[in-house]
Amino acid sequence: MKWEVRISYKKGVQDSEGESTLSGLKTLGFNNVDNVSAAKVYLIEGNLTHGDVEEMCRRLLANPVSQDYSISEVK
Amino acid sequence: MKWEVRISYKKGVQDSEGESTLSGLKTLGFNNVDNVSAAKVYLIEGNLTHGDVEEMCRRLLANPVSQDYSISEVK
Amino acid sequence: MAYKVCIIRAPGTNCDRETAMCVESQGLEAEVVHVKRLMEGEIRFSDYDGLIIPGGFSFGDHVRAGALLGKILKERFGDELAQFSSDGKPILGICNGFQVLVECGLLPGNTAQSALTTNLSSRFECRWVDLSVETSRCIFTDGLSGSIRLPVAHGEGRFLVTAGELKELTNTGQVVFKYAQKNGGSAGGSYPENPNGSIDDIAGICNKEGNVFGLMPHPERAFYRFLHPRWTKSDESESFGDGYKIFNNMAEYIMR
Amino acid sequence: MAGPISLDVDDTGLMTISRDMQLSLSLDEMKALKKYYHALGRSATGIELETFAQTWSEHCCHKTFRGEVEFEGKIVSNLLKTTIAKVTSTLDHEWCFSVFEDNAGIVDFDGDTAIAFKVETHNHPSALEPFGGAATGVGGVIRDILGVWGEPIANTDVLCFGPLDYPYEKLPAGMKHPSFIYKYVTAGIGHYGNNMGIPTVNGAIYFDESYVGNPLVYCGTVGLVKKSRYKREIRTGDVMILAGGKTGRDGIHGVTFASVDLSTEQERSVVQIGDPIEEEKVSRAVISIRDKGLGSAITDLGGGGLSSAIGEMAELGGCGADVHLERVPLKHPGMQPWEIWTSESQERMLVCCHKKDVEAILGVFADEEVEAVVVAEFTEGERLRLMHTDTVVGEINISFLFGTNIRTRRVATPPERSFSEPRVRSMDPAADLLAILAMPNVASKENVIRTYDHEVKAQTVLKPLQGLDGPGDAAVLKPLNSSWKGVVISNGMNPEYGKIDPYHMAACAIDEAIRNNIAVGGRRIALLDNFCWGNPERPDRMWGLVRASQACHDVALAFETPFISGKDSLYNETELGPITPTLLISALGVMPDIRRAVSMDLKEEGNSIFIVGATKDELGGSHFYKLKGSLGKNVPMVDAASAKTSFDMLTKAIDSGCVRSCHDLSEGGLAVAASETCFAGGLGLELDLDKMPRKGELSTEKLLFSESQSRFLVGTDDSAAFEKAMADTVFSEIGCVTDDKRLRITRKAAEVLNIEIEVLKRSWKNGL
Ligand SMILES: Nc1ncnc2c1ncn2[C@@H]1O[C@H](COP(=O)(O)OP(=O)(O)O)[C@@H](O)[C@H]1O
Ligand SMILES: [Mg+2]
Repeated sequence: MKWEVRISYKKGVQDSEGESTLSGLKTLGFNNVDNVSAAKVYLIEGNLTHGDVEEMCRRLLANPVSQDYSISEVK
Repeated sequence: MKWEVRISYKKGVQDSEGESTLSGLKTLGFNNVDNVSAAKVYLIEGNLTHGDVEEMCRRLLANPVSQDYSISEVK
Repeated sequence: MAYKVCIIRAPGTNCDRETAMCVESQGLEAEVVHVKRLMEGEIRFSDYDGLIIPGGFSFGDHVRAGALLGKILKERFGDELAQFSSDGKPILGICNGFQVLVECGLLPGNTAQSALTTNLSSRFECRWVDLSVETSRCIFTDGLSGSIRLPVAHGEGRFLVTAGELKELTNTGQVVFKYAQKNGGSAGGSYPENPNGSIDDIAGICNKEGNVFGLMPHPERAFYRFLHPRWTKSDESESFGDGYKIFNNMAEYIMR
Repeated sequence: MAGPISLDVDDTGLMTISRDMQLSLSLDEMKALKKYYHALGRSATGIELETFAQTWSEHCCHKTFRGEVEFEGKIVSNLLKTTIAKVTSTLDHEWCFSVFEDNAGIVDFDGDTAIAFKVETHNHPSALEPFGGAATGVGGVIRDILGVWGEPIANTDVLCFGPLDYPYEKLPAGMKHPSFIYKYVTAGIGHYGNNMGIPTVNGAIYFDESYVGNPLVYCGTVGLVKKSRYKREIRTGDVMILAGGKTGRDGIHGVTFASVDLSTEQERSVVQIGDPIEEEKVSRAVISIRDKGLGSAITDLGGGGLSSAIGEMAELGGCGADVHLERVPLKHPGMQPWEIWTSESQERMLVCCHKKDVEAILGVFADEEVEAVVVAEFTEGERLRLMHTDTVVGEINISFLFGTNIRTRRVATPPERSFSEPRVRSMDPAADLLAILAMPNVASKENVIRTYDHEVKAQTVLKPLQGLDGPGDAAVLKPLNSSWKGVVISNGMNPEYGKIDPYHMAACAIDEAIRNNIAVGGRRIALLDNFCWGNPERPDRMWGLVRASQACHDVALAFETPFISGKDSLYNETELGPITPTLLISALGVMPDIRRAVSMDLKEEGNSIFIVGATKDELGGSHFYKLKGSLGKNVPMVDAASAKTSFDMLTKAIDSGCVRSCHDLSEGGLAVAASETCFAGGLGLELDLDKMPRKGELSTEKLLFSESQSRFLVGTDDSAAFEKAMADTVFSEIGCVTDDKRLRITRKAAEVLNIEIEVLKRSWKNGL
């Protein structure tokens, strides 16, 4: 099975990476960009249940104070 | 409009982040994981065409020599 | 018998040598220990009188800075470390070590949680900062007051806690250092005085008991005055720098 | 690649083989191979031809520098030997421990300890994959230091880019924009150095249109060598251990690629990202093996991979070698023997040892979680035998491989150009100064410098930014806990002057590197040369190369500063043309006591300000002329004999303790240097141009902006002592430090400029 885990900044935590990408794009003349947010994705393969992946997020992949995570299966 | 850009290393280019996440998960006892790969996602909002986002990838976000990128619209 | 301090390293840890040197200059014995040796059961934390997690990029800082080493310590050695700490033995986490202490839950301690995330500038920052010494119960900053200057060098040093816990940390005297203006006044979140955007300008915190201390700045890089960026202005090249006292306190605390 | 390849073909056939296999071998070289195989009475194998291609490549054997050149009606033979290395042999300093031989140059430090220094370039990879190219550039040169049993203690990096505002429309298809390259190159350098815990203490960033599409990425590393542990004693029966990252298809054909013009088609597998954590582990293991006295020799795996490293080790030992390619740990299953043999995968080292030490060495690598295997054994004779699971896939005679010297013959003719001095005046010196401070080559590089850790290891006594945030002339390290002795690192580079004359460019680069070192208190200086040039098969490029090499000889000899190592990267050309000839000179000095180190920031109000050295009408290639849109003709020239005297005197003055601040005059001349000392010190200056020592009548703008060499701006709290120390050299007191935070310059009692430091500083800080 293949799972996709997406880690993003928690609401309320400033997404500095997204912001600096936004300003980088503006410098290059892309004036129509209004907002950029950044996230990290892990593709995890193995004989794993949704619960296993959930546990990985809780135990390693996400920090609950700064990050949100979402899990989806990749078919 | 809202676009999602996903950037990952091309096949054959070392993904140390994926590799060390894999070994980290194993150390924590997740023995059923076979493979992890890491990617970066940008969510880009604005009055932008697919072509605009394509150009952003080429000019700033990705290096086609070492990275693959995919663009999709988020509805 | 000499008192022994364990300096833990993992692949990518890179400030262990200079940190060990500071410890040894205080008459303690420093042993740099690969975390693998702990995992293989070759040695135990209880063999030591103090513990330091030095700076660097443990496991490449993949996933999050300090996360992997933090989780290994938490899941494999949680009880041992809790014991170590409740025995009152000192634990110091510098930069990456602070990140590790936060990830493994030794800081802020109890059930509170915090995070160190990407700098607001979104890049690595190597610079000297002014720090105000807050009244705290930290055993490492005994005798320090007013403001001091130490260097930071990190990409993920933005300290975060919930508003409720922030109040709690402040009330219990767990905030040890805050980024400050040159004159000692509050940095008020302004860059570059606050180099990473930490909440409430927090640069270092300790646990409730004061024996576990984590900070983003590097005291070992300010051990001697000749490492200060303006040492050539005054003739004090041979004296100690602002980082000295932290190691000195650790030693005195251990040997007391 | 399978099957034997017959070289029994005509010249066209030979060249077809060279081209099809991407060997980059010339007809003469192919003919030599034909003869060799004819005598053996057999065909070549693919892996053998690959080995010849690697070993005889421009990158590995420096064909151009070791070949012959027709120059001014004479034949110059072996430029390296007759110019650069000749300085070293003529001077014959006893403190040169190992020069031009090993992976890095090594000089004595304190009797027991020596310092190794090497600078490399990684230009082509950085053009394609700026982050990975720069990162692996850093990783590669660190391995050069490990490859002399050195413990890396500091990095330097010098970077050249196209203008950041280069129009996108002008960019050829597929070429990356300078701002993209700039962003990711600087990120890659920071990433690798920071992760490895090696401070980046010195560098430079330079912009010129000729670097569009062909950036220059110079990476240098300094390391500590324990003399008694510096071992290169191979004997038959010893084995070679390959340690570090796995071997993959990365960078195959990287070496031969370096000799081919850069074009977008060649992207394939040169791209690597690098893994600093792997190298950090390897580095710890190597140092531990050294300290335990276990290895008998060591080298890194760089260009050419195993094929270069094993061959070189065998040649060094005067023996042969049996190589077992199937033992190499692979990233990609199914790699061909020739791919394993020539792969340039990063983070690998080759350690040689006596058989009895194998277990202990493998144990050290295992402790650091580094994969290591015995890949080869040294044998009697001179046969290099390549095996893959018991099948012999190649066999080469080592003396033929290394002894064959097919000299290239190149032609050097001067380009036809003429230069003239512009008639430009400065109507508003303050405005011109503000504009020059904002020019990208002069502007503050703080935004980049602070993304590099320059203090890890807690040895950086003088940092890249000095005082508040001024640009330091040189970095000073205190590498030994038990000693006050310091290592001083600086560099000099001036591509703009080379547009007028490469000879004087080289002379100025040497002067600049040395004077930067002297400015902080460095002495007993050793140099590294790093040439980045266009295609040497073009006579005009070759002419510049000869001229620059000649200057290296003349000027370094006069300064009594030997070259200890260096490198060349040629063929830096794209469809936009060649890069402007670029020579980086890196200087390594020592100082007996870092407590005497002098930083460039003004220290206190009332200090007297002296200028050392004469100012001349030398604005050719200056920033002032550039600002006014011209190049000019009067390029700065070095009077090495008198410069040497005044440098020696300045060192004496510094040792006497009367020098409070010292800054060299370079780009932008006096006006810029003075401004920078104010920025760094947070103080002001009052200067009188009438008091400047000069040659001939000079207009105000020339006094302000001339880039004459060998000059310093010195602040002292004891003028008498300073004057006494400087004795008969050219110098004079031109003003003093003030606390009103203004730069005030007068001439003939009239104000030339009077401007707030903050205003100047803003311009300087926002230039990039
Ligand atoms: N242009 C040059 N100037 C001075 N020394 C050089 C130059 N090119 C090569 N060398 C010397 O030749 C030796 C081998 O260099 P090089 O081929 O660069 O080794 P490596 O493959 O380890 O980088 C080094 O010691 C180096 O100092
Ligand atoms: Mg080498």
